[in-house]
Amino acid sequence: MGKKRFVYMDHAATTSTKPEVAEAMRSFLKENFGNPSSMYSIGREAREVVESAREQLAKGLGADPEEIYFTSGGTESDNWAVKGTAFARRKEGKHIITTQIEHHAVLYPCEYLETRGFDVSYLPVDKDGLVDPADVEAAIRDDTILISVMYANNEIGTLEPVPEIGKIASEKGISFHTDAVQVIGKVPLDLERTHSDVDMLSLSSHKFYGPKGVGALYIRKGVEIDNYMHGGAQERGRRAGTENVAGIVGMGKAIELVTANIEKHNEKIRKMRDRLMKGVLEIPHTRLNGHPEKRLPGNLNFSFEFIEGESLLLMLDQARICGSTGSACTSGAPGPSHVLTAIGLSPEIARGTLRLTLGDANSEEDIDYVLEVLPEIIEKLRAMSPFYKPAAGM
Amino acid sequence: MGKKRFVYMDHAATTSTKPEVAEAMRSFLKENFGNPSSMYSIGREAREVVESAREQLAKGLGADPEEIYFTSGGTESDNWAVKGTAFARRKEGKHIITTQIEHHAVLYPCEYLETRGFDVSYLPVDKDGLVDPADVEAAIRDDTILISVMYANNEIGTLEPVPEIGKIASEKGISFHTDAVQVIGKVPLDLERTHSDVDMLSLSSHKFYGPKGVGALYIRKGVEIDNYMHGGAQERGRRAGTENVAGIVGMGKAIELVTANIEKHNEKIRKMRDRLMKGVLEIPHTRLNGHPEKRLPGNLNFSFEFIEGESLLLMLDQARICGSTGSACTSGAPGPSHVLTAIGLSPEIARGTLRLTLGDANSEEDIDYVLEVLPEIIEKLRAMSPFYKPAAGM
Amino acid sequence: MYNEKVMDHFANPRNVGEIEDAGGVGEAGNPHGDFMKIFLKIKDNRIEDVKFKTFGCAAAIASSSMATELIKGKTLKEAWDLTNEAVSEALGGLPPGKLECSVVSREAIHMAINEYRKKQGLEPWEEKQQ
Amino acid sequence: MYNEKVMDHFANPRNVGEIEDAGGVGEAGNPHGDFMKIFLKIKDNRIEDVKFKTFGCAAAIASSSMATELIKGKTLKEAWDLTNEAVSEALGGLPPGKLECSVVSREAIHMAINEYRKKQGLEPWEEKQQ
Ligand SMILES: Cc1ncc(COP(=O)(O)O)c(C=O)c1O
Ligand SMILES: Cc1ncc(COP(=O)(O)O)c(C=O)c1O
Repeated sequence: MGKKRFVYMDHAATTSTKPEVAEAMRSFLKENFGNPSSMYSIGREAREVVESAREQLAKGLGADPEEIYFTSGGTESDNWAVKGTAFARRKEGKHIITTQIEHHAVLYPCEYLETRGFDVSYLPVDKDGLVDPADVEAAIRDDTILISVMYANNEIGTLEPVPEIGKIASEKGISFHTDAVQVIGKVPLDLERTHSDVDMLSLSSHKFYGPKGVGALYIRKGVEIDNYMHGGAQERGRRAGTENVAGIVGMGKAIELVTANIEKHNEKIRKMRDRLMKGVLEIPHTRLNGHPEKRLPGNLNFSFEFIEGESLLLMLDQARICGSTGSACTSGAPGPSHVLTAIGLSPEIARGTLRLTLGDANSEEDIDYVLEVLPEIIEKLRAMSPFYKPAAGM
Repeated sequence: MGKKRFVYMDHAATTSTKPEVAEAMRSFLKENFGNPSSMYSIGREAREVVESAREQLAKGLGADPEEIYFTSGGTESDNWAVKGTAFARRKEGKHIITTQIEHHAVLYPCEYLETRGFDVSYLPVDKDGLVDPADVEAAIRDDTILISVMYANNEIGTLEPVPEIGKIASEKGISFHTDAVQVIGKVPLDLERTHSDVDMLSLSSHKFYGPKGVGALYIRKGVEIDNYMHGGAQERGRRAGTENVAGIVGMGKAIELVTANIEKHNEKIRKMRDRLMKGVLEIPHTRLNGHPEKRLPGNLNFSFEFIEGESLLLMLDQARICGSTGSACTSGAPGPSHVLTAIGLSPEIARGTLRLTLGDANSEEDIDYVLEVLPEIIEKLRAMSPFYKPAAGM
Repeated sequence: MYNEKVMDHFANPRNVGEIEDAGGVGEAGNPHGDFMKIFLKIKDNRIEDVKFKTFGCAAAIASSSMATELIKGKTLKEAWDLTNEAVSEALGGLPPGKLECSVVSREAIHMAINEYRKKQGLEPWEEKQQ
Repeated sequence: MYNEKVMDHFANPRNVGEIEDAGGVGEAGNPHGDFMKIFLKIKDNRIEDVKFKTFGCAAAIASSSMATELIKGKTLKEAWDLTNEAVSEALGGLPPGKLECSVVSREAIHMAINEYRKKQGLEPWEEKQQ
């Protein structure tokens, strides 16, 4: 057997930096090392490129540059949005609404706030992972100060009705945050026009072909929020810490590239995704998790009965195919993921879950290869399983 | 006049990444883009290099790798140490001791904690910027839970008596944190042996020739501290967020390089520094700020009477010399810095402050050039000043 | 995370299968964790052949494979005394937190041996307090 | 942060110095902020020559330089009416937060003009509420 094809299908976990992104960053890791707070030449240059990146982000989101704050990633953006809003508005109320399928970067700050006297409602989702805006409306109390609902789920790819929920929040004067980490470059966003009810939005550079360790929080002008990272006067006094200049430059370039032609990109990805989906669903005892239509173009999440996720991943890895089970950020943690539990999967079924997320790295040949290899691996593992009774004739 | 020499003398603001550091990072911004939480090949590779960097940091600090937690920089490390300790130990007490000359990344978290029911004592310093351990002892109350004193001040370079203060804290069972951002590669640290009273220590990669946007918090085993960044299970469940792999790798390489031969490096820097100091102090109406001996090897901080700092910096910039006035992180903020105020400088004198911090980028020719240019600029600006009366004959 | 030996026993597990007329059959674990079923062919108080089926993570599968290798040809007493640690050691070590995934092997072996002993009209052996 | 014109007037300020027998002298500001001293030579109600000394940031120095350029040769009334905004505009704009650094120029000019008027036995002009 020759050298196996390397197939990366875990774009929801992280993405490779695009060559143009790495190129844009290069000099800021070398000769252009100035601190943007410094007044002299190389400091001013650093300041300028940081501000250009801010404009690139603003353009990509349909926002004003003054509404973009650089952070160290999606996690910090989520922590800031949730805790910063809670503490800023705590005199108005103690109630927060979120969902059971948020990323831990939203869920755990919420749980932390519960230990600080806040009350959090974790809304359920239906079997496809959808939050019902009517549930949001029903959960609102007089003392609700924040609603945080993710734009798309990182595990099952379901797209939530963010505009509808934003409208409800806005009508009641409740701050509305959305974790958009998974949708940058996949869903066209215009915060000024189509998403004017979103008050805060989190993003993370490495999910859209930028570098790791940098992200941003969009904060609409006038929205009340406490600082989270206290210290120097960076980011107009709202987020302290010497700027990650190279990272910010890379993220700016990345958002410019991924928002340039979202529809064309999605079409290509969706076509591959649908073929892969069809092929995989031909494997017996297999189900697709997440909403059949309202889902990210590159996301597939399957449960295979009689299969254990880790074994499956490692077998795929031996075939040089990269996928994940549950969320990449929580692998290593035992038990089925909170998302799979929330959509009602039994622990047995949840155990055999595989997420394949397509992106730039993929081609039709990858689909061919996975469709060749995956059924064999499933069969091999099932043959080893004490639970599996092959159909007659097999 | 030919092309002017470029002289970078602002190493306390930031440093260039060493070529070996940039080289070590390179592939992690390109082909090796795996998420360290992922189980497949490129994920495991990323995990391995993150753990190697953790070992490099541990070695550089004389710590155990399990005591190193990666963060987004000095600011986050300081925020985590101060707020994380306060909230973890709040049942034992509400009192915190720090100094008036801490970086804002410690001071502002303390001020924030005051709005959350904590009590903070900001200890004064003497005219050289030294904290008196007896003052620390005297400030301790029954409900003191945290003492945070920086290892060396970023503006005036004064080295604080950290071991003595650590001992006092340790005897009383009070958590002790030190902001060591300015001393990595300049003061040999051995947290196991010579600094066993330090419970937490902050550092920031870009201050020691590593990349920006990454740092670490050392947390001694068994020390009580709440999480600050909540979310995924990274950093053994204590600091969430996808790891900045390239940044971490760069920081690991950087600490290895800068701790390899601290004494030899300091000797070289100190020799240049002392010649520069002697030359600059020949300019009339000039004083040196900070302790004459107990100071960082590369730090110089002068006040020139009848001179305004910004003008001086810009004139120096026109001569291609990079320096700073006050702390780089707060430039843009009006009024004299809190550090210069704390050592008793009048606002008039503080106004004419210049910090020159030497490091890798400098050579003896730089010293020559600054000693040639700086007196002329001072003279030019003074000639413009309505306050300055030149000595007779000038 | 796993060493090469573990990966070898995971990817190419030895003794996978069933024995139709097994002298002792045992199973352990649960279907949303790791689960193992073991089949012993016993002759003259010795394990002449052994087969298993396991549902579980790589550590569980590799441990099943190694455990069956280690007990093959051994007396029942020797097989009974096999510890997780011995299995893990034979595998060159399991990663932290994964040692527990090898527990099912020991439990399944014990159950199979006792099933055999009961069929033979012998007292089942008792688990030592571990 | 500063544009080229500002940097030019900062690095090469026009009209720096003192006038020994100035018809009007004015000063404004404070020694821990920006401070300017201005010297006017006045003839036929016109500013025939002007010199200044300024302690302060680049914006203060550049504004001083530009303000003196703008009032040279002008009538006292024209000089009085010079606004910070006009100075800033002539400089191609000052960065946000730096417009206030040009205030000392206007104040010093006003003080010098009124000192002159008082010496001439004239009523000092009054500051308009800005
Ligand atoms: C939906 C979502 N939110 C937040 C995060 C956290 O982002 P990061 O790990 O870059 O901090 C992730 C990714 O891990 C995510 O998928
Ligand atoms: C003493 C000290 N502490 C903390 C910081 C903050 O580090 P960073 O800006 O890298 O977050 C700095 C530098 O700005 C510093 O000099």
